[in-house]
Amino acid sequence: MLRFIAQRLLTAIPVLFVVILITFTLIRLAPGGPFDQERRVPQVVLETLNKRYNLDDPVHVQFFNYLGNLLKGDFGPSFKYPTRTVTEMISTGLPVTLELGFYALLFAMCIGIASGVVAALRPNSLQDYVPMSLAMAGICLPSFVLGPLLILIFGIGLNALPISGWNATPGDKILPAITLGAAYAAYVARLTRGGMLEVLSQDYIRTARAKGLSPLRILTHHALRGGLAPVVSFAGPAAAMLLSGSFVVETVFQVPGLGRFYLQAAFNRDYTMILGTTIFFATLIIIFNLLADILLVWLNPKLRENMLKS
Amino acid sequence: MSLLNVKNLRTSFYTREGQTLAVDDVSFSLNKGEVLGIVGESGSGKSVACYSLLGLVPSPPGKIEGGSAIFDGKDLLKLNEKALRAYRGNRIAMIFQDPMTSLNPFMRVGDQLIEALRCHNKTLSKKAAKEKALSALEEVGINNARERIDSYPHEFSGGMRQRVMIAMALVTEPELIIADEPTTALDVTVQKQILQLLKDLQASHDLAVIFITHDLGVVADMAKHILVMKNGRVVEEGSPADIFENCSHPYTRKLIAAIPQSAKPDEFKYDSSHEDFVEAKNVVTHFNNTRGLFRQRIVSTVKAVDDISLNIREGEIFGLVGESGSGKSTFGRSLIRLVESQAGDIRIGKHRIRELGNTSLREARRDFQMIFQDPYASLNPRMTVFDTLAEPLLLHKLAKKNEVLERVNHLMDEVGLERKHIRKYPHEFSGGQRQRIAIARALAVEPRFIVADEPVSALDVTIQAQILDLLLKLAKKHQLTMLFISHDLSVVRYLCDRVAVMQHGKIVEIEETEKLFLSPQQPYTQKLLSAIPRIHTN
Amino acid sequence: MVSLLRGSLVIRRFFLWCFLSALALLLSACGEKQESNRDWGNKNRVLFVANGEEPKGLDPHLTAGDPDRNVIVGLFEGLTKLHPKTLEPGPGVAESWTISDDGLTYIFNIRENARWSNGDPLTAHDFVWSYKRALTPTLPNEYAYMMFYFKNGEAFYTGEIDDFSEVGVKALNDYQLQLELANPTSFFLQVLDHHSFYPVHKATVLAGGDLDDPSNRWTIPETFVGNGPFTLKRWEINNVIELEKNPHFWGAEDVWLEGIHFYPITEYSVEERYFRSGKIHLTHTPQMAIEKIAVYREKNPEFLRIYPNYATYYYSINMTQKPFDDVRVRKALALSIDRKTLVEKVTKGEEVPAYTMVPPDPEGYQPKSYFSYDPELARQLLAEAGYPNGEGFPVRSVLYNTNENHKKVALAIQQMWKDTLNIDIQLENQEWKVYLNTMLNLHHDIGRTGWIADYVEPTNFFNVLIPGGGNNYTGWASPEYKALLDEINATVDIEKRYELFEKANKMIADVMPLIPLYYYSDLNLVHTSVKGWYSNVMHYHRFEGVYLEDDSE
Amino acid sequence: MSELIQELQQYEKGRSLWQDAFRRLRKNKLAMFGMAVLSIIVVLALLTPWIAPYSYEQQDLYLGATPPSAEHWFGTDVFGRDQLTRMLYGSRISLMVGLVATSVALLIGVLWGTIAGFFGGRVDAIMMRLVDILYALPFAIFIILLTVVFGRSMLLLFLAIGAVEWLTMARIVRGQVVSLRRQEFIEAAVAMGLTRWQIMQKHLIPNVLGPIIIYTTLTIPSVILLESFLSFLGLGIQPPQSSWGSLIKAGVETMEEYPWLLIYPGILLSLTLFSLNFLGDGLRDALDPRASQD
Repeated sequence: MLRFIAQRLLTAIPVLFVVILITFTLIRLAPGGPFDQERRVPQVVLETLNKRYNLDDPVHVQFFNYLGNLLKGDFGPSFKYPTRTVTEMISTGLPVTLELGFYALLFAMCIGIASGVVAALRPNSLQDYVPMSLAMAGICLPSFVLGPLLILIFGIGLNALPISGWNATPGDKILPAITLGAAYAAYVARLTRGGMLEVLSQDYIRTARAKGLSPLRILTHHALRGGLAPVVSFAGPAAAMLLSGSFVVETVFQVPGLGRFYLQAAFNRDYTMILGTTIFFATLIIIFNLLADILLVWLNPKLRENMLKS
Repeated sequence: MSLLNVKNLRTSFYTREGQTLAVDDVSFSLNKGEVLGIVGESGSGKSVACYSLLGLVPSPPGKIEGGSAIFDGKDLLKLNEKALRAYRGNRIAMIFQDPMTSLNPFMRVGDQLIEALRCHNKTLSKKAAKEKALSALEEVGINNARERIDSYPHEFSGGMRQRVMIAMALVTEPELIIADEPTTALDVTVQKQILQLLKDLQASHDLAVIFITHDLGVVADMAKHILVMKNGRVVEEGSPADIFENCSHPYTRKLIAAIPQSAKPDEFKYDSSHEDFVEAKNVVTHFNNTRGLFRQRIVSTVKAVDDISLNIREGEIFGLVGESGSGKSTFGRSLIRLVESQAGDIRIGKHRIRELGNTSLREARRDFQMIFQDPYASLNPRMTVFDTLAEPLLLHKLAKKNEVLERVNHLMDEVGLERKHIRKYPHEFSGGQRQRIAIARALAVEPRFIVADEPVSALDVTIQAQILDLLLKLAKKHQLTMLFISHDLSVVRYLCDRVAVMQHGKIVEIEETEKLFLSPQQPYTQKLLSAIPRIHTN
Repeated sequence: MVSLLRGSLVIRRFFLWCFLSALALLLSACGEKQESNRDWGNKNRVLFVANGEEPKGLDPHLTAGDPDRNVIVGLFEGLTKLHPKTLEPGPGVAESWTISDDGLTYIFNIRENARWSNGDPLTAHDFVWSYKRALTPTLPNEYAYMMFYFKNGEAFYTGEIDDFSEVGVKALNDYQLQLELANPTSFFLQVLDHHSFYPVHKATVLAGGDLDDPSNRWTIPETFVGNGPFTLKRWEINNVIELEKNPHFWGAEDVWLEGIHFYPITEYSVEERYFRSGKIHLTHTPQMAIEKIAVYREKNPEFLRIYPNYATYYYSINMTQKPFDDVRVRKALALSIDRKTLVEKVTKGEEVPAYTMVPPDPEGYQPKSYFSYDPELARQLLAEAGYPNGEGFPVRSVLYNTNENHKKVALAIQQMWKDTLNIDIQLENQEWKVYLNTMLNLHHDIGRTGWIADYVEPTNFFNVLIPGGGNNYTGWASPEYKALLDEINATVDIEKRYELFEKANKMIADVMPLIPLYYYSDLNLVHTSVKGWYSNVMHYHRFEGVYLEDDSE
Repeated sequence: MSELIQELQQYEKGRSLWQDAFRRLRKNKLAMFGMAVLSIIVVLALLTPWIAPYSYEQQDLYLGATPPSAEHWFGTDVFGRDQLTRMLYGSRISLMVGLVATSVALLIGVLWGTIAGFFGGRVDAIMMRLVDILYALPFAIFIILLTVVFGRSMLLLFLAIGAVEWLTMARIVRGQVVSLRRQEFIEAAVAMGLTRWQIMQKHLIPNVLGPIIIYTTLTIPSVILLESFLSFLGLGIQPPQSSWGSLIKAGVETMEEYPWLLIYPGILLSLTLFSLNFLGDGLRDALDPRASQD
């Protein structure tokens, strides 16, 4: 098992390297530098800044310097917010994004699995169509529509939930999590329905019924485990997408998360910050895919055994 | 007073195409401690009839139309779902065909047993339930049950798994067990053990058993009373002796006749003076488990085919027999390079198979073809029969565009399919018809050599006989050389000129068929032969 | 397949239960009514402000943006301090001052009770050191040129001299600071309230890093030392900046607020929702969501504060290429825009139609308009330029950076040009940095630009068009104009200056390198509980005079 | 003689997979409903220049935003432009973006996934690592760079969206192909002597059509919305042109003041999405000859 994990992590190194290389090249090619702003910065000041941050070195030198620093764990200072280091900014943004992502995923899983199961129990009935249509609506409503809509209804209309902020007032995490999770809930619902329909037609469900088990027990002890396999394998990429795609929600709800940093950094041409966040997101994607795979293996005793053997 | 008395049971299925009566007016009764055999081919309604009793027929589309099933004074068909649950697995237990899929792969076997116990006896403590489960497992012959109770189904071999399944049925001490094809998916030697086990248990627990099977040979030994079903109806019933000796219904006769028991008919015997057409020398095929970023490291190796040499003469049907996992299929695939072998030398006709380049291999492929086991999986579900058969013709330029239809029709005639089905999709055919399509596809390129990998093992016995006859005829007509891979010894005996027995990737024995069957030399061969269920007609 | 588990009431009940409990959880969370920020702030003397973008930094010598300045004015104080209403310079750290007759030497008397927020006394030497730092060539201070007002300031910056004592900044004693200027500068006292003239605490800065290190971390809350009415308590990036009252501030007794919270909110719609739900007292960004203006005007006019801003919105024409090298074309474009309709129907924020680059100063210079909306003349000019009825006019585009308001203006103007001149001008939006790059390299045809003054002085605007200047996106390089600007800089006499201003104004109108569209409005939502907050043309707001009074009952 | 004629007729009648699928599709009411709605939208989009009641760009600043009325069925936007007309013109662009960009994604994704899945081993490992890398790259920067290097064009828009969306498609297809390639009919095709290319084309891809179609129907709407984000980065359509994405985005900003500016484009997009979904489910079933049996 450990070996499998180590192997996968080892695989990640060349992937990360290429990601860094391409990102580094991309941002240097993109027009506009980190210090361009509306009111033109005097040439002298610009030169001073370039010198200060070694941006006047040849690009390949910069690249290897960056890699060297990276190996020492130094992501460099942010160019846009010079008093902050990239490490510092990521360490403030990442936990927030992770927390938001966790709640969103939780929401997506709860609602998605519940409605998927309900739909699968009686396919092609009203009990199927209603939750599935709602799921489609979830995909329909992009977060930049759903977010403001929820704010207007629950935040301002009913004055029931905080409209934004993070950790400032109790309950201020509910709306962002729902907004972020909605689209994924829809996917989860569809996947659950598909997975459950497949499992429910398996022989061992028939065995369970022949044993005289109650439908609820069959569902919870026999069907869910296998039926959720597609959901689990979706969860890894979904978690990654959720995190890197959270910037819309973070902007609408003023959540100080990494997604916002990431997009701002791209717009500000904050070179070190773009690289830093990209590396983090790439790592997260790799880790979540790995976690999903491990979970998938762990849920399936046969695969688990194979894994443990090697 | 009988334990179970079924009267005029009728069950039908409602589909888009309309209503079909799957069980049509079936009646039977069963006393305590008695074994009832229900024999029939797929679609005969034998399983549906039994599932109907316990409300296990999926509904919709299934519906029980009428009849009664009095079990211990209560009509099962009138009970609601909740009341019925108290019978299921408690007083009436079931054993299913495929222990691989019928046990929950995600649950420890112990838990599956305990669950069965505790859902009918809520007061039973976990510990007590575990003890009961343990003794049940021991009773069905699972060694060190105490250790194995925490294993998952996949950690057991096929036979052991079926023992677990039986233990699960027994653990609640039911009065009636319904066994639905409990040995069909098993190797012949294992089948023998399981049958023996069932027999012993039935006797020791004084169980009533309904034994559903397609194999007359299997029930002959066990049942006191046999029903023969066809198209939802009982066509004949009686004691085994009645059935085998004085059967009246033509279908029963057909069933009995279909069991291959004889040697290969003389007219199809090959001419032993022919040259070797296929030569395999020291063939070795390994499967590597690879790892690493680019899968460059080999972690472990499975020797599926371990140094096998054999020759097949022109026009010969050569049988390759072995139990599952013996490597017989891999050898067949290695011969025609569907699987790459690591060493050895293979010659088919003029082709030195292992030395061919990609393009020349593709061209050479028209000289050797394969027929697969599963007629459901071996046909592309999205291609019509015409497309399936036309593809090889066009590929190897054996027909011009305007001749294709004629050629395809001709192939259809040859394998005994009606021409009007030419535009149908595989799923619209029965298993036997599909296997005919697969045979036609193999024949389309007019090959000299065919590898037939268990081509009849998924088919009903009467269909099986038809396909075997078809293969014999076609082989003769087209001067085909054939490697016939099978686990079923009686089929091999009927079809093959010579037989090789394989075990663990090696050949145990090669001999002329009749000689091998009459005087097997190796102990393994002897064991195999003795396990074949036979119809004893006292 | 079919439903094997049909008819199971239990399962349906189970999931119904799940849904209900989730709903209950949601409602229970709703049930607890929270006290709004605003109510809490009114009670606890804390002001909540929406502040646009996340400030780049809080070092007064290293920032340029509005959001940065908004916070910095709370943390620091200059020698002088502008009046919150009239913007007249008044005493700040300096209690009083004397100006020599030639207008070149200023002597400031610094308050003896002036303190840093750590209790250290604030002396004239601190100012000398701070100005030296601001002028250090290796410090990337964008406003270093502000120090060029000092005698030898420019020479020190460019390295011609390296002895700072030769620069016209001298501490006569602990509490007297003498500043000598290169030229007499009428608005110098006003300039001194610009953040680049704020003092910084030497020991703290040096403890944080090198004097010229832009990544110097002395502005983090743990170490921050300032001299303003407030000091830095918390700074969570992209979340909040919290100031708390500075007890060592010389005027602390008169500071009512105990704290200020700045929220970085970039979206106008988010900002407005914050205001509506009581999370903030006021929006500190100069703009707001356009369609909300009418709503507030109708329903809550008491919250809406609109005031002219000393800033201009204009289109820069790239004169280096055809057909814009022809002044008649440029004039035709300028004359065919109906600015009244534009501000009334598109920008909707009581902006004032602009016909000059320099906005009128209510207290000072009033520029003359040399043209007006005249479609007839515009068509005639275009015809003279060789494009009668727009025929043959090449495809050109208006470039703007991605922004809803810029887009709206461009759309309306595009239509006006189409209607009046029958020419098709394309629209092109670019992402911010790409846009800057395009404009800088003069790769645009017509580019959206705006200029907001650093201080109320027309030269602020005239300087934009300096030949080859970094903010001149027109390609216009007129030596006469340069000469005129030099003359203005050398002139002290107000009347004379006004005359020269007008000359420059006319020169711009004649050449028309840019098309003035409107003078910005300062649009703020300010809750009625906020008192002592005044609108002014500079969007300059200090916090020491602000107090909160809940008059909602 | 009559037998021969019958045969010939049969041959002419020829049942290709697609013809069959269409025949089955026609029996699926929901799918046909979806198809009808989509057809109407497409036809309206195509006919827009002739049927649009107003010009999509002509402003009436003094009219401004007005709620739906007899003259303007869906109201007008803040520039006084007819919302219905803008929605119709928007359909042209959005549908084109949705279809073309999705096709690009489909083409690359299906090929990539099929090749990776079918060849397996090292090829698979390398190809999928490449997908991982592309997943991780900063998308915004990538788009900005594209616009700068190649200028602004519709073609680029399609490529940009396609370049992102194909990644997921490739993963899905690969997963399917990996499980398919162990099936006996693929082995049979090999045994017959088909080249790998022929196997992929004739045997693999038709059998992964189901998941591909489902994913495609989900991709089209998200692509339509993605367009509005890309126009933020300077890629995509320019005002005064409209697209559904830009209409919805503008509608969100004024949804309290002028709700009709959000509601109607929202309904149109949802309608399209639902129709696509019904059609997709229907097509999946129709393309699976087995599905029509039960």
